[in-house]
Amino acid sequence: MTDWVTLELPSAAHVVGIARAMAVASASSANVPVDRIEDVRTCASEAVTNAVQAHRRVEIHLPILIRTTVSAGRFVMEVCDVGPGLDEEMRSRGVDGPPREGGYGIPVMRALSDSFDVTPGGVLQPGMGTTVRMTYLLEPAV
Amino acid sequence: MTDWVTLELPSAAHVVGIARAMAVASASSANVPVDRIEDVRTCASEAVTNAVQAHRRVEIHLPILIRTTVSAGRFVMEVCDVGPGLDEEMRSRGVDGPPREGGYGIPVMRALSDSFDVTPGGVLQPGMGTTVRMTYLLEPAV
Amino acid sequence: MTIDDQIDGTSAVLSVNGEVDVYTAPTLRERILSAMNEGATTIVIDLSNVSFMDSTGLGILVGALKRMRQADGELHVVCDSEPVLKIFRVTGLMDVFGVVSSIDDLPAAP
Amino acid sequence: MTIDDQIDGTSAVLSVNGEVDVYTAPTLRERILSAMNEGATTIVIDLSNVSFMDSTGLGILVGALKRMRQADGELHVVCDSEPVLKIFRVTGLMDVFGVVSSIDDLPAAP
Ligand SMILES: Nc1ncnc2c1ncn2[C@@H]1O[C@H](COP(=O)(O)OP(=O)(O)O)[C@@H](O)[C@H]1O
Ligand SMILES: Nc1ncnc2c1ncn2[C@@H]1O[C@H](COP(=O)(O)OP(=O)(O)O)[C@@H](O)[C@H]1O
Repeated sequence: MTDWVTLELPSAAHVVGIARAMAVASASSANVPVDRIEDVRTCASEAVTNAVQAHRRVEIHLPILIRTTVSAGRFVMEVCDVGPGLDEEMRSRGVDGPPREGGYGIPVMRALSDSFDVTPGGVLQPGMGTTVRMTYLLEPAV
Repeated sequence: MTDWVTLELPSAAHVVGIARAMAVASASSANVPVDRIEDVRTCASEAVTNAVQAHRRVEIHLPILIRTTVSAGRFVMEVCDVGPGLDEEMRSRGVDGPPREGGYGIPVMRALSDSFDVTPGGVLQPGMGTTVRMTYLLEPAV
Repeated sequence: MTIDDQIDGTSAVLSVNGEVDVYTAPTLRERILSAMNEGATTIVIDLSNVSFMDSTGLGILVGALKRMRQADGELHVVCDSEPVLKIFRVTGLMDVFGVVSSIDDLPAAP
Repeated sequence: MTIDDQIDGTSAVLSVNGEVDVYTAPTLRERILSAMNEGATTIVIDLSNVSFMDSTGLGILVGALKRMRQADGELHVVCDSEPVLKIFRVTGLMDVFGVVSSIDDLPAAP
């Protein structure tokens, strides 16, 4: 069994800072290299923001979840919601084209993590929502 | 329904720092007065340490839980374990007598919170363990 | 997050402190809009004291840049904090904003 | 938490950095014991760079104080950080340790 550190948050904008603090403290305690800690902070913020907004869009008032663990030499962070789901096209969108007023969250997470995966469904309700999973190598790659 | 921010942690010494970070971030986002934030940090550390040690003493490997909310003008923090329970005598022990190598955790929590209560049982398993509940006034008392 | 502003005729400098995220970004947007409404045609957003900013903040800044350009105004971003610069870099927005590291590096007002 | 030590004959100064809690306190205890084993009869614990300490750290320090006194040695605590001082204060241990705010305030070695 993997030991997860799990934070359940009401789906509201003012809690995103709590998720960042938890993610950074987990990453530090897992010995994520110091120069990657800010990347973890940013990715936690992006993923939790998206989860909160996904709930808001369909007026779901259930909590969202962020959890972390260490597995196979990597720090793993997952953010789960029970929103309407994240479609294929969005997942692989880049930063090309003219500057836009949104749509940078996923490209930022892809750039600042060592792996980025999206699966439908999640820990909270297997048949609903989205789980975003990001990993960070604990040792710098050689 | 009260909205709780809930952190579930494996019962291990290295996670106490994660609980402190979550408690401090929750307290900040709840607008706990700046000069009380360090008290929240210390109390979270004491309560989670006791929970981890209670589990260790009876070799329970279940997670522990720390959760926060705002209720009736107070920031509320609860720490729950499924350990052997905390007896009456310990709850009201002071700091008198010769210096000792332990037993300061509860007096510290009582001194650094605006209310300190212990109830048997908890959120995780109603019939087992201990819930420590501490509150902090959001506005300085007049 | 707190914002100190200094409005001087048609120039405004907004100095942002703290964290810019989905919770605080709406305030940043409002403050930029109200500087525009007060007649600012050159707005400087100083992020030197921002400890954290994510893509929600970027989105607000892109929106402000577009609105300023439509109104023939200018928006400049000052930032010397490494974690904040990184998000401009990975999104390719460094050059779009012409981010400079000090207010002294800005082009003089025309 | 990290600890820098400076052992000079029978005097040892242990400078503690970071957070002292249930996870890191065992290391503090070991480092104090090894200073004693190396013959230190006066040990100074400098907590000036400790950002956080809870009662687990206090317990370690009380244990060390007792052991030093039994061995006719001395243990001094230096601390000028307000959150750390608070925990000495609320437990009534300020005077027990004779906490001073700077290493220069310590009594000269006999
Ligand atoms: N967890 C999610 N659930 C549902 N839709 C999502 C989720 N995350 C992202 N999306 C969709 O993908 C789009 C792009 O996301 P992102 O790149 O983070 O930028 P932004 O959130 O600024 O639009 C969002 O606008 C939203 O439509
Ligand atoms: N959550 C708990 N469950 C069971 N016993 C507890 C719990 N918290 C405290 N205790 C008991 O109360 C005693 C005093 O606790 P405390 O004042 O925190 O000091 P310390 O943990 O240093 O002994 C502990 O040694 C333990 O026996």
